[in-house]
Amino acid sequence: MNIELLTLAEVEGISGREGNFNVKVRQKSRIIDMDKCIACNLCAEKCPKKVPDEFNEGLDKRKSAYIKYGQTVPLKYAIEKETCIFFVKGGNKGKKGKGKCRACEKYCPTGAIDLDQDFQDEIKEISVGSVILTPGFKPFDPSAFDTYAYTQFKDVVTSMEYERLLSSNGPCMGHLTRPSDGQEPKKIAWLQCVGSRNINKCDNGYCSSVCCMYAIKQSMVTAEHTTGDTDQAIFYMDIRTHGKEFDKYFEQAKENGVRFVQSRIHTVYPGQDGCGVKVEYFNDQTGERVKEEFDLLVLSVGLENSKSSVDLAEVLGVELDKYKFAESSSFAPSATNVPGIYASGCYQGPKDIPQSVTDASCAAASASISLSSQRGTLTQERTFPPEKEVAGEEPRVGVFVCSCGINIAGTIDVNELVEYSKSLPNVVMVENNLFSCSQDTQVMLKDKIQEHNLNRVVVAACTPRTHEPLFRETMKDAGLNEYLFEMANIRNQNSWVHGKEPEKALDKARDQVRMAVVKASMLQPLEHLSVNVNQSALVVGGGLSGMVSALGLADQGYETILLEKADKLGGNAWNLASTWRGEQIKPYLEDLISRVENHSSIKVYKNAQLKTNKGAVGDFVSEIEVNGEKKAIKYGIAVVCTGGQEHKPQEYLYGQDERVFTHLEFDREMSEHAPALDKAKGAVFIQCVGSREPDRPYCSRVCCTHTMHSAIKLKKANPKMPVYVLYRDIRTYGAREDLYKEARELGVVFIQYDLDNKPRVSKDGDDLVVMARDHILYRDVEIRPSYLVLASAVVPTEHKNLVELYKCGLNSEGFLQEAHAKLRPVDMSVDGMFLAGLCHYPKPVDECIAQAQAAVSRASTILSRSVMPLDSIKSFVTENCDGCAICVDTCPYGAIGLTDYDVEGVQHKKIETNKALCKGCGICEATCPKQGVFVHGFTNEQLRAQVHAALENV
Amino acid sequence: MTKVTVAEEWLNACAGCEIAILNVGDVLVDLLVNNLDFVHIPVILDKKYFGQTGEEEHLSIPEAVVGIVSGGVRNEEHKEVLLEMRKKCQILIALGTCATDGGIPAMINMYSDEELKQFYYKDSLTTDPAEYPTEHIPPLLDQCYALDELVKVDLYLPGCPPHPDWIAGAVLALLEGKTEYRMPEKSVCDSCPTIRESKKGLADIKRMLSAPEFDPEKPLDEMRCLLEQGFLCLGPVTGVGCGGHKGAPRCISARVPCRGCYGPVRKGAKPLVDYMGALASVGFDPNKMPDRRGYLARFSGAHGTLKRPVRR
Amino acid sequence: MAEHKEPVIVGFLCNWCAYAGADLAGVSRLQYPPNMRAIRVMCSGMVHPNLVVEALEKGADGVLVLG
Amino acid sequence: MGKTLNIAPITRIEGHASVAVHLDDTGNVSDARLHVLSLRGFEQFVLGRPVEEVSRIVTRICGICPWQHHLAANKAADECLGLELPPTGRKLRELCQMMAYIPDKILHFYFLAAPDFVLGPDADYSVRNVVGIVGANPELAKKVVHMRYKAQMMLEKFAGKVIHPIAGVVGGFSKPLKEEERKEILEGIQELKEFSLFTIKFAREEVFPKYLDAVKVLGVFPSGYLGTVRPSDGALELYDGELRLMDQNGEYDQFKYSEYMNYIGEHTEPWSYLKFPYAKKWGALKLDENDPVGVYRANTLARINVCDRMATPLAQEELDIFRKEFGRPTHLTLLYHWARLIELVQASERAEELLNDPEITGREIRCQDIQPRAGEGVGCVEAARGTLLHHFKTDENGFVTMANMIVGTTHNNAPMNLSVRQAAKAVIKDGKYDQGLLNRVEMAIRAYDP
Repeated sequence: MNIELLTLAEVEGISGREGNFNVKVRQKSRIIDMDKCIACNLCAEKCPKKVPDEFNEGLDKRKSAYIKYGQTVPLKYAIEKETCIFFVKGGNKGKKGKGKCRACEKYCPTGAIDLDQDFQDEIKEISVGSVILTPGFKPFDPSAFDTYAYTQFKDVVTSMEYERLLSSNGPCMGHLTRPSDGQEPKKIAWLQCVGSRNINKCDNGYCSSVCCMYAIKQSMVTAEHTTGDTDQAIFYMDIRTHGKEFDKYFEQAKENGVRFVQSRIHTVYPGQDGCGVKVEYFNDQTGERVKEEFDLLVLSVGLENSKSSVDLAEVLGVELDKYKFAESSSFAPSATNVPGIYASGCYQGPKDIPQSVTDASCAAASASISLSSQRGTLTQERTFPPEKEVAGEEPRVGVFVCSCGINIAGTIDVNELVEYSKSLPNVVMVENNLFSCSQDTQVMLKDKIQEHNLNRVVVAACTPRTHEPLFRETMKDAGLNEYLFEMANIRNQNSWVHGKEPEKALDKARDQVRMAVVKASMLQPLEHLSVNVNQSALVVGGGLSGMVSALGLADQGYETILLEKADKLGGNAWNLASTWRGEQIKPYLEDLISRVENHSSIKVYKNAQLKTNKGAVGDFVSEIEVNGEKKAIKYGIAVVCTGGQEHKPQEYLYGQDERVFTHLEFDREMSEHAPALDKAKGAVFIQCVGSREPDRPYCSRVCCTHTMHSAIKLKKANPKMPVYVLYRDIRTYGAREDLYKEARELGVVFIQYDLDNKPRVSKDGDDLVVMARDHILYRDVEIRPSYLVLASAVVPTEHKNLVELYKCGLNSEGFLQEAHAKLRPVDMSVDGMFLAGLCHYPKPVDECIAQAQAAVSRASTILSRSVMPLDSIKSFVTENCDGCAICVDTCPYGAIGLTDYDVEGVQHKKIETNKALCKGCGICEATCPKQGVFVHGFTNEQLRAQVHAALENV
Repeated sequence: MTKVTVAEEWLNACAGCEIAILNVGDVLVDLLVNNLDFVHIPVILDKKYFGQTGEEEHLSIPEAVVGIVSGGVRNEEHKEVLLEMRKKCQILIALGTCATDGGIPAMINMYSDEELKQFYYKDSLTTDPAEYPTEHIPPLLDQCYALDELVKVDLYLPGCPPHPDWIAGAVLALLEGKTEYRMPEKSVCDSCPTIRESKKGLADIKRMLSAPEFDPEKPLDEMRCLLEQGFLCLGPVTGVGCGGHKGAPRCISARVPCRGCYGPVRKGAKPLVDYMGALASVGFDPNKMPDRRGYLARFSGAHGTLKRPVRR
Repeated sequence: MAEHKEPVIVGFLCNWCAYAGADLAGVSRLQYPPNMRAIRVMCSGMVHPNLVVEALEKGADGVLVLG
Repeated sequence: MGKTLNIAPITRIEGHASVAVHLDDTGNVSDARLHVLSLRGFEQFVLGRPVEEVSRIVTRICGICPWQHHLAANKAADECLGLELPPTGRKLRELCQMMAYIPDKILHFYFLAAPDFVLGPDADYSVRNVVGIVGANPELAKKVVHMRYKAQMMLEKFAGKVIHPIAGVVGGFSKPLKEEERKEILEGIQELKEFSLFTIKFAREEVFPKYLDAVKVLGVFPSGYLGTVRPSDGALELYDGELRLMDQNGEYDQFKYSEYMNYIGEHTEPWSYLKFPYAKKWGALKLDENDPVGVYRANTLARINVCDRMATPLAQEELDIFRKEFGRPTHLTLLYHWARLIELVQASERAEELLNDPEITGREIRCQDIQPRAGEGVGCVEAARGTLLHHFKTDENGFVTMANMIVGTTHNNAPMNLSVRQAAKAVIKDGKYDQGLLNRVEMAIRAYDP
């Protein structure tokens, strides 16, 4: 209700300044009336004009009347003026060859299309305080690269096209076939870095960050879309699986037999009979040139900004970097050069989904700080009449059978269904509606409820997933509890899928209505739940992430408590010299600390620890210990920023020779003893020390960039000094790739090793000796450096206490678990808890700050309200519960606790469920062996009744 | 107060229920003298089916207000006696888990009569193989049934044996003229005072080859739940009541896990399914469950819970 | 079982995935045999094994738990 | 044309049986048979169970002697798994066995058997029962009910469950006996011992003498006897010892439990579900009360016949009195009742001994770290109704692959039949029968009950 979608719209201009922008927007007409469209697909079905389907990468066709894809929001059809026969031939006022088709108009059952109107673009002036830019990316178009023969051979596809080929709603319905002959490919190759890490032709010097992972994913899921065995090979330069849990997936792919071939393919040759391709590469082991044929070649194309995105920047005055991405800084990751205009997602550079989602929340937080004084002034809320008491009444069910135009009635005999429904127990009235969801029907529904004194309502129509909220509102309007409502999905799950079997569809519809009526008869009014929100926050951990979170929350106007276990704020940031972009960290840090410590809304506790936790989202109560003293605190949400540390290596003579450093130690060494660099004999960096090893199977994400930074610094200080980097894969993702390039240009020597053949470090007299096997020369190389720098892993802080207190999740590596790896990367699985920084996964400063600000934004969704409504579909304890406690551990949300009570002097036990924590998933209900806990609206009795009703005629 | 007439019968039973009646204790004598008039009860009364000299043709049992039947139904004679009891008694009580759910003898439902006889008369270690007996003995039914699979049962008093508290409670309720008496529909856990914390780590189930941990000097409420100690305890899926109105579960008192002798928590519940589901939910691999049916349906083999496996 | 009978399948569909998938099948007009009776649940983890057993006992030829 | 008298059910016994008395044209008994009417199949359905669970299943063979089934199965399982019990564990089991014996004997004597003696076999069925006893001697009746109840509750309080016990576990006992429990139980046992002595005196002086005539004729026939003795001195043993199989002349073989198969075979008759065990060495079973072959009896009289002495002093005094009057072996069937009371005395005395043994409150009650294995075991105890044998084999996981059980009643199947026929022939003559006479036939069966 509080989001206005302007679709088919573009920004034409902007004026004003931060806090008071005026944005000019041009919105094209969708021709179809959004209020009337019911997304029945008839217009598309009847439209005679086929055009290439851009969603399926042009691999198949759609119509001029269309939706882009099934999940489109809003789910409303549009007519593409540029291709529509009617408009192409002149539309309603064309002089020559006036448009004639009008099929869509004729068949639209709701009259949503009236082609006689004047369809002009609409210009809107919008007044806003902040602007966020998220125009997204464009996949790189490889047509210009003749080496890949993309335009010449049919069986060379881009990864986006391949994605559509695999998709079950793609052109081949999820059964993979290749374009040339429609056969199922058996051998598939991926070529990485197409349009990335390449300055020869496309000038995209950056790494697109996501392609390695998606190529691996595609190779892994290919088996699900093909029938027999397939052979997959990925040709790569470095595998960059630096995300959380990504490296494990890479290892899994290797185990599954996906071949990873380190080679940049330079030429693609045609396959036999115009099908498939042939590629040529060097076998790493033998050094021989190999020619191999593949049935299909996938180009792992990179990400770049589209021309329209670039134009947008120009309209708004936003500066772009040399790769045409929005310029940003490490300390204000979502800000652009224009105050009040923010950017997120791939507009700033290539990013994967979790990072994009995090950045989006970060931008939202930044954009809302300046608006916080105006919060809530434009929001709308609806009011309803008081709720009628129906508990204890006999069920009086009204059934409304929807024809949905002809969507239902075209297949199912609705009159027959109406008659049948009248015969069902508890049903006191049945009506047929043309469109149950239309606004006038809502009025009618409300009247009928009152006229027939209905206390339960069944609508047999489409899916509750889209329409239940609408009817629930109508229930409330009629003064009934919204949960006394049930739908029978006779459209999406009946008429639409059994169109050719009307008799059986009617049988099924009868069953569906019967099942719905039976369930409706058993429904009980549910209490409206809410929690009072304590509009204050706790931030655990006073490192960079914690401080950014605390400051953000306080700037939004929330009282914030910041706990730090050490005696000063700052954490790891004290040990970092600069960001990868070269920004100096110390001044920023000092400024940040002073702002935090002097903020009137932030209470900082140092030498502090969390001891207990009670309560849940909105209303947490904890005890903390500060300098040995206990103290009670209350807060509505918590942001966990407990951080991590640099791993102390056990190998490579670390701790035994003073010339062996970790990164952070070496940073300090360089700043303190800079003059010694001149005399240094050389430096060796060993990558992946403690990372990507069996007992720590993740990539630490920051070390490659750090190494580049240090190596460049050494080379610049002393160009003659030999600098070696012993690595497994260089993972300078995004624009960090420039650093890698610079290091190579400065003469840093890169030697690759693998896990079976790690470098050996020993001492020969006074000399430190590093032995490595050169992967090109196949020869051992001996280096005697002055410095050996170990790119040591980032390890998470011990979280046992936190996990016990909040019942939050850890992954197998000890990092805190987010609620959803892709879609909720900042939320924890426990409601009201958020996370940021190294406790989540190793990440550089800019990403820490982005995540910390994202946490502020996510937290604000709760803190901005004094009362938080909860869904009523929650578990409840029945009288059958006797506290066996089997369900306690099965609850994924930790919402179940055990309690004692006394009857006639005898102690008994039962469970209690926490309404704020419960998500209504009902795992407890399925676990309980004695019907001691159910979920409202889905009780065992209700589900059983549905089973019985379903099988009544068997 | 006039005496209430009572008829008692035992079918596929062991006499444990009858001993349990005796264990009502001292009040029994008063009840027998003042309140109850047993018109038929083979264990203590010489009332015969075919007349006292055994000459009548049809089996007959005297009329009574209350009929108590223990044991399940396994042969034609049990069936005949049960039907006669139902005919002659106003209120029929199923006494004991054999009567309510088949009890342990219903474990035979995993086998066919033919298998059983083959094993018993031909394959047994010490038996001279012989033809199966058939003369003057009632044929076996195809399986062992609970009473309510054949007749209407008015009142259920499960237990193996039932606790005297409930027997006395039911009798007193009937004496007061009530026609209903219901056992609580909770599980053994309701009466179990042991410490419950978490079922985490129940990946493996220990057999009773090792002892649970407990301090014998300390009461039950200081012992950790046996299931949480890794022993399969059927408490969660077994009807409460073995400890009487207020007592702790009897097996738990002996520091051994429940095996389900009170039958399902309520009529129609399926301990086997309920418990496998619950255990699987806490991370237990159902495939690692030894002798699933022998543990989880040991007392509830009637009502189709235990069936002969389809032999291929 | 001389007569050939249409099999009856009871399906428990998770609101968030399988049920949504079934809806999408409708939007895409994918045709499939009308033998399943769907029961919407908030999570397939909500389906008690007893419901499955009971459905089979009541005559269902198959039970699908989709989530 | 003859007729058949269908005495059904046999009452005041534990279990289901009927007697068919066939009369010929002259009204004399041509045959009489005891039909055991059902077959439950425990041996079948313990197969496949973990062997440690079997002792919790077989209790349901009999609700009157569940302790004996429980302990015999535990002993067999111990042997399958090769376990040597700690002494305290073993003694706790024996204590329970003794404590279980006491109420059992009281029950049988006063509730099941006494009506025939106290009220007379000819009394009407409606009074010839425990209610009649209550009417005839309310004070004694109340005392009996109370003493039996007390005995049962004492055991229940300690062992958790008295009917269908669970406290015996493979390798020992589930819980130790605390000192305060020991004191409490000892007090109760002493009271029960007094009551036992009162009972045997009451029976010896006031009940049996009146019926010595009946004792000498009802159900009498010569047979062999089976019972357990203490290997060291041949004393009567109820919990653990060696088996002694005595022929009708008093000669005997003594052997270990595991050798039972060499001595005992089982025969099947077409008219009873229950099998007929017989002494294999004596020839093929012949069910003829005048010339029985292979027939031996178990239960109280058998144990009294096979033992050389009683294991406790007061019981020994009673044995002396008994032997003086009836000799050894005696074949008078109704003397089972007398022998039962002698055992009652021994059981109470032995319980007292055990409770005075300092080891009884030890904490070593069960074997540790028991591993399943393939094995074989024969567990045996003396049950109220007679020698009780459980024989199992297990696979490597300790699951039962073979089970053979010979229980007290089964041993006595052949003798009960002979007693029935003998009694029927003795009391029914020339077509004269009434419920009193038919009850005498049943009395021959009741003698064998617990």
